[in-house]
Order: sequence, then C-alpha cells, then structure tokens
Amino acid sequence: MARIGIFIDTLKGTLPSSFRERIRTTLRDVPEVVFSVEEDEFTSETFERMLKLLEHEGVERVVIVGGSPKLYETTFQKLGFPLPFNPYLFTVANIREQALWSSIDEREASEKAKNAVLKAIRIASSLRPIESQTLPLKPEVLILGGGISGISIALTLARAGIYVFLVERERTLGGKVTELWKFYNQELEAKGWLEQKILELRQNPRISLLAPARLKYLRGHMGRFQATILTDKGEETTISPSAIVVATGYRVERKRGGIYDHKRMVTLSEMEKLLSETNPPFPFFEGKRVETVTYLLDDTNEDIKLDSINALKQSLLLQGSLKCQVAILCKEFKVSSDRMERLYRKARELGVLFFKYEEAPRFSLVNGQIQVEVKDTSILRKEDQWSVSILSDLVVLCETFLPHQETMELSALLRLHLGKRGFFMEDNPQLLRVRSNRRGIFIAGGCRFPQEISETLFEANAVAQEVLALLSKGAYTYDLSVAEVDPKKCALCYTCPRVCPHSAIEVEKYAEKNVYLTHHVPENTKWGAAKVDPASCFGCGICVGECPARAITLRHYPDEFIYIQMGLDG
Amino acid sequence: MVDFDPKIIAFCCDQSGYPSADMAGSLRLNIPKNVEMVRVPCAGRVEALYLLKALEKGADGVVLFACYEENCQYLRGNLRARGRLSYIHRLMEKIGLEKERIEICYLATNSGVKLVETLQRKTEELKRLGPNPCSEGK
Amino acid sequence: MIKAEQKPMEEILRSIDPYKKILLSGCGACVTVCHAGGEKEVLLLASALRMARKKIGKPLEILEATPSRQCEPEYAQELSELSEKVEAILSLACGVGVQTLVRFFPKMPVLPGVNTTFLGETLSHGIWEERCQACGNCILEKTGGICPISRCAKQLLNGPCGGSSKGKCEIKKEADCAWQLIYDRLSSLGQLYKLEEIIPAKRWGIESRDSGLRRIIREDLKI
Amino acid sequence: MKAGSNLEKILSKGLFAVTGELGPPKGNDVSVVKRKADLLRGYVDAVNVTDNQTAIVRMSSIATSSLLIQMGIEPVMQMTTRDRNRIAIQSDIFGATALGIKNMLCLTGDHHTFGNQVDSKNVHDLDSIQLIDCVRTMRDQGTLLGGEERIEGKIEIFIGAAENPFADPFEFRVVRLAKKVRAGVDFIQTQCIYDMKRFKEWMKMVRDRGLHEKVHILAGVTPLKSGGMARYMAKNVSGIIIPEEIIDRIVKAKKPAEEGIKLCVEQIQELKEIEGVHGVHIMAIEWEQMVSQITEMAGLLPRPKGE
Repeated sequence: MARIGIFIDTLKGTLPSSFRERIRTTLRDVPEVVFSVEEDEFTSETFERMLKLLEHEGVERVVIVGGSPKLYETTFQKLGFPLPFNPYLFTVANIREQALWSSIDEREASEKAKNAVLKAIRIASSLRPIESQTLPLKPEVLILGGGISGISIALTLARAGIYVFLVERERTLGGKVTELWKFYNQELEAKGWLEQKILELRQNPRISLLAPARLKYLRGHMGRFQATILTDKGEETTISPSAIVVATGYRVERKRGGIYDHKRMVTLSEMEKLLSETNPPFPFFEGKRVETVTYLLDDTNEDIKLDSINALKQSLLLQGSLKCQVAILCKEFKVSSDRMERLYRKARELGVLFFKYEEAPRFSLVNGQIQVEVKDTSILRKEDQWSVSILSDLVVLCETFLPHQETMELSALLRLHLGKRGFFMEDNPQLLRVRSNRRGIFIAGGCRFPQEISETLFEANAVAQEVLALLSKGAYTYDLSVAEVDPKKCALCYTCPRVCPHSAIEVEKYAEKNVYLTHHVPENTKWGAAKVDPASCFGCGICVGECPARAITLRHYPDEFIYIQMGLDG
Repeated sequence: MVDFDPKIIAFCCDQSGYPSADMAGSLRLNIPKNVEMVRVPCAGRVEALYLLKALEKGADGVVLFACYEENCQYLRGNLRARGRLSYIHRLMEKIGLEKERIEICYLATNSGVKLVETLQRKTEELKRLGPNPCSEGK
Repeated sequence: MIKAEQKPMEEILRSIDPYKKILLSGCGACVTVCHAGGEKEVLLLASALRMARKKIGKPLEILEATPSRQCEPEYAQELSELSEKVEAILSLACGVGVQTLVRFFPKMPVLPGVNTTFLGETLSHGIWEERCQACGNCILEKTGGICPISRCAKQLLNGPCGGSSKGKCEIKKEADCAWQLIYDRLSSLGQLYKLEEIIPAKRWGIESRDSGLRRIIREDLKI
Repeated sequence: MKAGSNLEKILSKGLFAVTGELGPPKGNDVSVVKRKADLLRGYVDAVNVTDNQTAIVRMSSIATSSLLIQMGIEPVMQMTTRDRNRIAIQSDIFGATALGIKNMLCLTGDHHTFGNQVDSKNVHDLDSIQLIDCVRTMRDQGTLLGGEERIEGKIEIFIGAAENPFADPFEFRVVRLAKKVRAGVDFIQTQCIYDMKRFKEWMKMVRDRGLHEKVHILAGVTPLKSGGMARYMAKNVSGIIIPEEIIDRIVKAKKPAEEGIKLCVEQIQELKEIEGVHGVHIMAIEWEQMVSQITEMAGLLPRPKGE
C-alpha cells in the first residue's frame, strides 16, 4: 500500500474551515493517508517545511488538495519542484474551482470535494515515477534553402558558434532577393547588401555551403537526424545535424493569356528591375518615356502585404523624382507594416491615385496604350461611385504566390504538415510561428508565407534564436511522459505513424531498442515494431486511442488514471 | 419524465474543457453535481472504448469537451475524437441506445458558461430520456 | 493483406442469442491492421454486446482474448483454457481463423464476427481496395501488373468492355476501369504491344479457384 | 461460305446489309415475338435476338431465335459470357445450330447488377474474345475448346461480335477489334453512333490496320424518341456519346420523334459513304414499328435476297 501525504492548501484561508473540516473527516478513514496538513500558500518556506515532513514520515506520494492543478503546475514551474522525489509522484484534488465554487451549497460542494479527494488518492496510489532523459545536441544545423532567410539564419547561427550546412538547389544564392531593387523602409540597395551577406557567408569557416544540391533522404529525429544530401554532380553526403531549418521559399506565377500577354503588362518584379536600371529623370520603356503607370493589386494574393509594400515603394519614386502619374487599384491597401502608414500618406501627398475596386478592372488596347477601366468603390454612397478610365503606358500586375514545386516532396521527406494552400504549416499560428509540427525542425521565410524582406529578416532572426535556445545547452532534457509502444503487441499497421501529429513515430524494422524501456536488454537489440521517439513526442495520446492492437500506452497518463477519474476502477 | 439524477461523465481536454470548468467555478456557475470530470491531455486521448465503457458501467450520458476545429494544440486530436464518436454513435444505434447520450462539445479555454450550459442541458435531456437501460448496475 | 469488416450488429446478436457466456476472440494480424478485429475492436464489441444484451434483459458474459494470429495452430490453441469456460466462441478473425478454431475445438460453436471481404491494399488510412482474388495462376506479367481478375467487374482478360468511360467503370462509377489502368501503365512502360496478344481462356478448373480444395505441400519442409 | 446464312451471303456479295434487333418477352408469351417479327419482316436481312439484355430475365435467345426461324425471319442469336461457362456455351451452340440458327453474336454482356437479379453470381468464364475463339474452333477445327475432342456433326456459324468506338481508352478500341478479328470474327456490329466524328476517326484507325478487309462492319444506329431520352442516354449510359448539337436538335424540334427518325436516316446515309462500313444495325428498342419507315426513307428497300 502506498504511503500518501496530503497537503491541504487553504488558499490563503479562502477555503472555509467547515469545508476543510469535512475533508479532513473524509481523510481520516483512508488507510493510505499518512498525514494531512494545512498550508496557507505555497512559497519557498512552505516547501522547506513540506520537505522535512515528507522525509520524516517516509512518504513518497503527495496529494495537494486545493485549487486547480494548473495553479500548482505553474507555481512549481516557477519555484522549482518542491518534493524530494520524482515530480510525477504528486497529484492535485481540485476542490475549489470544481467543487466549492461550482456548487449550489456547501453540502453539495463537500460531496464533490470528497469525491475529488478520494479519486486523487487513488490516482496517487497508482502513480509511478517517470524518469527524464538527456539527449546530447551537437552544435550542427542543416538549413535547406539559400535565400535570404537561409543566409541570415546561417550567419546568426555561425556567429554564435554553430556549424551550419546550407543546402541550396540553385547555382546562385539569394533567392527572390536577387530580383529586389531596394528596401522600402531604408535607403539600401538590395544587390550590394546581398553580395555583402553572401561574401560573409562564404568566408565563415563554420558554414559549409552545398550548392547546387538537394535533400535526398531524412531519417531519425531531433538530435539524431541523418540527412543525405545529393549534389548536382551525383555525390551523396550524409550529415547528422541536431536541428533543421526549412527555408526553401516560394514561387510566383504570372497571369497569362489575352491582353495579359501584352508587352505593356509587366509584373512587380519586372518593374523592380526596370527601376533599378533607370537613371533619373525619366524611366524609359522600349525607348519611349513612361508617363502613366497603373498598378493592379489584390487580384490574386488578397491577404499578402508584400504587393502593397512593393507597389508603394515603386510609386513613390515614379510619382516623385521620375515625374510619372501613378494609379494604384486595390481591394484594400495594406499598411500594417513598419512605416507604411507614413509612406502611404507621402504617396497621397505626391499625387499617387488610389482606387478601390470590387469588380475586376477591365483592360483594353487604345492606340498602343492600355486603357484601364475601374469602378471606384472607395466612396461609400453607391450613387456617388463612378467608373474611371486611365490610359496607361505600363500596367503593373502582381504575381500569384505559390508553394515551390518541391514543397510537396519535401513535406513527405521531412514528414511536415502542409496548410490548405500547400505552404508549410506552422505548429501554432499564434504562438509557434517558426516551429514545424516536428520537434527540431523549423520553418522560415516564404515556404511558410511570402513576406516582405524586412519582415522575413525579422522572422529569420526569430528562427535563429529558437535554434540557439535549443542548441545552446548542448543537450535536450525531457521527461519520459510520452507514448510507448509495446513491440510484442504491435501489428505493424502503420496507424500511429500516420496519425501522430508530430511525426514522432516510425516503424523501425531494425531499430535500437527503446532505451527508456528496458535497461536489462542488451544494446543494439533489433526488432520490428513502431517506435516513438521520446524526444519528439508531445504526449498527446492520439496514437493511444487509435492503435487497433492497443499496443501503445501513455506513460504519464495510462488507462488506469482515466478509469479512476471516470469512477470505474476496482 | 423519470425523477432521477443522471450521471454524466465529462471528458475534459486539458486545453479547453478543463480550464473552462475552472472558469465556470471562478464565475460561481453551478456544475451539476452528478458529473464526473475526467481530465485528459487532449480529446484525442479519449479512446472510443472509454465512451462505451462509461455507458456500460453506469453513466447515463457522456460529454466530450474538445477544442474547436483547427484549434487543437496537437493539430488533429479533436478531429480524431469526433471520428471515434461517430463510430460509437453507429454502435449505439445498433444497441438501441439513444445517440443523444453521448455528445461532443467544442470549447475554448474560457468557455465556462458554455460548459455549464451544456452540462445542465445534458442533465435535462437525460432526465427526459430516463436512466441508461444498458448499464450494469441497473 | 486480408481485409475484413465487422458484421452488422444485428447479425452478431442473432448468432450469439442462445448463449449466456461466450469468448470473443480477435486476431493480432490482418484484421488488426484493417481495424476490424484487433484488441481495440474486441473490447469495443464486447462492451457493445454486453449492453445490447443487458437492454433486452438477457445479460451476456464475455471473455476477451486476442491471440497474435488465429490461423496458426499454436496461437489458436492459446485459447483452449478460456474456451472451456464458455458456451461459444465469437471470432473476429478472418474466415481462416474461424476455421482454425473449429478444427481445434470440435465441440465448441465458433461464430464469425466479421465478413472477410477481400485481399487488398491500403489506399490511405481508412480506405482499402481489393487487389487479388487468389486465383492461383497469376497473369500480372501480361497486364502491366494490374489485376483484371480482381479489379474488372467482368474479369475480362482481353481489354475493356464498352462500359469503360473516361477511365471509370460503369458498374461502380467511383472505381477506375482496370483496363484503362492497364492501358496507361503499359503505355508508360512502352509495352503496348502486349495488348495485341490474345490472352487465352483462363484455366479456372485446374490449380485455380474452381479446382476443389487447394493445398500447397512442400515436401522439403514437412516434419 | 462459313455458315451460308442470308446475312453472310449478302455481305459476301458486297451488298449493304441491314440488321434489326428484337428483345424477347419477359415471359413465355410467343405473341410478343410474333408481333415484333411482323414489324421487322422484309425490312432487314437478319434480326438480333438479345440474350437477357441489361441482365433482365427474358425468354432465352436460343428459343426466341428458333421461333423466328419458324416465322420466316433469320435470327442473329446473341450470347453473353455472363451467364454461361464454357460447358453451357458449347452445349448451347450444339443446340442452336441443330435448331437451324446460323448467325451468332459473341458478347460479354451487361453486368448483372444492372438487371433484375442483382444477387446472382456472374460467370465470365470466358470473355467475348475467348468466346469468338471458342466458336471458331468448334466451326473450323470441329473440336471443343482447347481439346482434341471431336464434335459429332458440323457446326456452321457466321460469327459476329460487338464493338464500341465510344468507350475508352479510345486508342485501345481498335486494338481490341484487331484481337477479335484474329480470334476469328466474321462481322461486327457497333454501339449506336451519334458522334460521327469520333466514329470516322475510329474507322480510319480500322482501315489503317486493314481490318475493314477482314471483317464486315455494321454501323449501329438508334433513333432517338425524345429529348429526354437523348439527355438520359448521354448522361447515364457509359460508352454512348451524344454530341450537344444532336440533343439540341431533338429537344428543340416540334415533333421530337419525327426529328429522331429523320436524324437516324441522315446518319444511315452518312454511314453508307464511309469506306469499310458494310451495313447498318438498327436498334429500335421497343420502337420496332419505325424500322419500316427508316429503311424506306434511307433507301434501303427492297431488301435483296441472299440467294
């Protein structure tokens, strides 16, 4: 029989004494309970007292009776775990939120509390310690994609002492930035800036550049990835990085057919090129001066800020020093990026025209120029809305942003999730934007979501910090509060690898034995069964519920706990 | 209508159901007394078997509190739970048990009111349906 | 592998109606993989059956077991101790497993709990499709590796019938026309000439499905 | 002469042949056969007798064919591999030839789940090409399929088969025809033709392989009764293509049935001009009374005598 110690948290005296008394009466009849004491709150002094008491009584299971378990879990995280033994040997009876506060009267509350306390004791009796493990992490990172994300992450990591393998599919580095003329929010030419970065990259001894090359296989999990890189010469190199950053970028597709094929229909990036080659005072197109330029935004990428930023940047120059008349047609102009509101005002002051459309604008050829007809809906009253027609020398179109062709293949190779549009999906759009669904694999840049360069750089920095946070300790320590497959029962049905949201399970025909499972089995024992990588498992238990052979248990949350809570034990 | 106190087993996802129950307490809302709260790390941890066992071993109804779609911390736990429930619903139909005895309810972390309303409504519904005729004890 | 589907509950209930205590045995091989008769399904069905019988006032006691494979004598015999305590066995194994139990428990009624549906492959999780009918003389070499015996509704050996339309079969509109697949495959392999050859009438009667009980004997392996 | 049937004689003389179709009764009412026979007599060279078409149970094609002979009409007995294994097939051929049946159409048959006995077990011991080969063996070698077993008597059959140029994969359809020719087929009746462009394309492929010189091709036509029928067939019957303009023409017509007949006649006239088409097969299903009018309008009357 387990020996259990009970600490009743009076929550600074807010639990009524009559209520507490009833609980103590209940506890008196439970043989497992060695002692029950009251504490007003949990501070470091309380911890010291608790420690002494536990040692003195020789108790190794603790039930805290009081508020929500979430309360204690956060306190303990902050103050450190107060008990002298394994942190998994304590449990909480929530008698405040889910009893005292949510009942009609104190009698009902006491009933609920009694039930909660007795369940907690039963759970405590069957608690088992859960060990933790440490996975050494070498300071080695693989970055896929030599665009600006990949380059800047590589530089940050290398400066912090991490060895980086940078794999780029193309012959040239820089990705989409090679098509960029300048930054929108600082006076900086992109070309020179990029060259500087690439130079720095090539000179850094900690960065190994593999280009042109691509990832051929990936095996293993965080800390023990085995990546096979294939160069265009057909050579294979296998490296074993601790973490991986995917920064493979996106591709664009321009609208084709009919008038869209006309030479006066250019894309934003073609315009960017034209401007970078233009010497003031005037831009020329095929030898003739360009006087009117019309931008069409939001017809393909409605939720992406990049087009608004580039159009604004270009129009400031065109309307300003190059003396053109610029019109921007959009559904909504996105000014949420750094300094964009100010630049927008400046553009209006310079005389850039903005039109808001709902119906797609119509294009026609008039005397070699392109006539744009658009119904302006920026005026609220419908009757005041009129159609505008603009004769333009150039119409600038935005390109559709699409996932790179290799994204699909890469997602299968890396076992990463794709979002609805086929870009890589972040693990949590609010909190964990740069983490993929797999521990140890991060996503950065346009392969997740196309963004403007300064935002991309910002995000690249975030990725680098995350990687550094992971690798700087040299090891990753984790509790074995994870799913575990019983190889004897496993039917090799592949259900769990398919349902695992974090791709933490693989069927390993000849895997090393789960080291946390059995110490007495000689190392390098081979078997065929599904295997959970404990460092990659998040402990959600989805696989447990799915396994047709019931071969999987969640070590920190076995069936038993659930049956006890359901009131079905014994 | 039979006058009895229906027993409900409520599986609470640790990201939505459980904090919502705490929230309900903080708001001093009354959680019906015959409810067994079962804290699970994710709705995806709730096996189909638990749902049936609950009914077999004495519950009159079961509520599965999961996160809203696309809101699961583990990406698809709520969807897997929904799938399992639909399987159990089919089985219940064959057994001759009312499907309404088990339902899934989607919550956010702070849906205390919705949780309590659901449990109260379920209690009323179960009172109308009467005691679970398949449970062992009865 | 063998694919199976659980029988309708009504049918199972009818078949076990006379008994008060049964053994519900799953199988840890094929039927586990297709989620029809593994341990999970055994426990679920047992619980459902107990409730169904409780409801009609005829409680049923069920022992549960899931041997690794019911079609091997040694595994099947693992059930002998449990079988002594019951009136009948309900087996969630395929038809083979059921009959292995029949062989070892001569006095015990053994009832099938699943319909053994086909030999198939997993298309994606939760979707299985027929691929082989165990005809006993494989012609995949002639048909680009796609089996018209199992995948053509008329088992045609010399090309599609007139109901092949836009790649689909007229009998089951969601199914691909096997001969369209064969055509496409041979076309991509550059082996369309294989289609010019007339495949003669199949020998169904000798060493095939209709030859009577088939048996494989390996003299070298016999003990 | 392989069988010496009227149809064979007409085709071998290089005349343009016309065949019709007759669905046996869903019972043993001989008067139904007689009524339909009267509508066809004199307008066609031979009449196809369907074999439980669309898997609906009907009077057997052997018995109906035999009745037609008594009524003075030459039958083309259809036989599907759906309902018979090779034992029954060969036995039925013995019987059929003994009863004087001289033309036979070898088919796979519509799937049994389309009919009124959906729970039956289909046979498909042979497919249509293997069936052709079987009949040819019986006729030319005087033995049973695959055996040395001699047949008592002499099997004389003019062997036909069906082909559908409108099913997929299109490029394979002509390969399949070539296989049928190699298996020993004497004449082919096609699925009903509405998409003339595709049919001509197919015929070109047939001619490219020289198949039109080895087999008589009878082009299939079916008069459309109404716009509804046209739409239904286009949408629901796999392997039939009806171009939009034809549906349109029938739908918009004041008298759709008359328009349907007119269209059918135009089609026959167009088909006659195609090199390699040796006849037409008019499938006026449950509309046998129109065959006289169609053949008349198409200038196919009077029918020549094979003798």
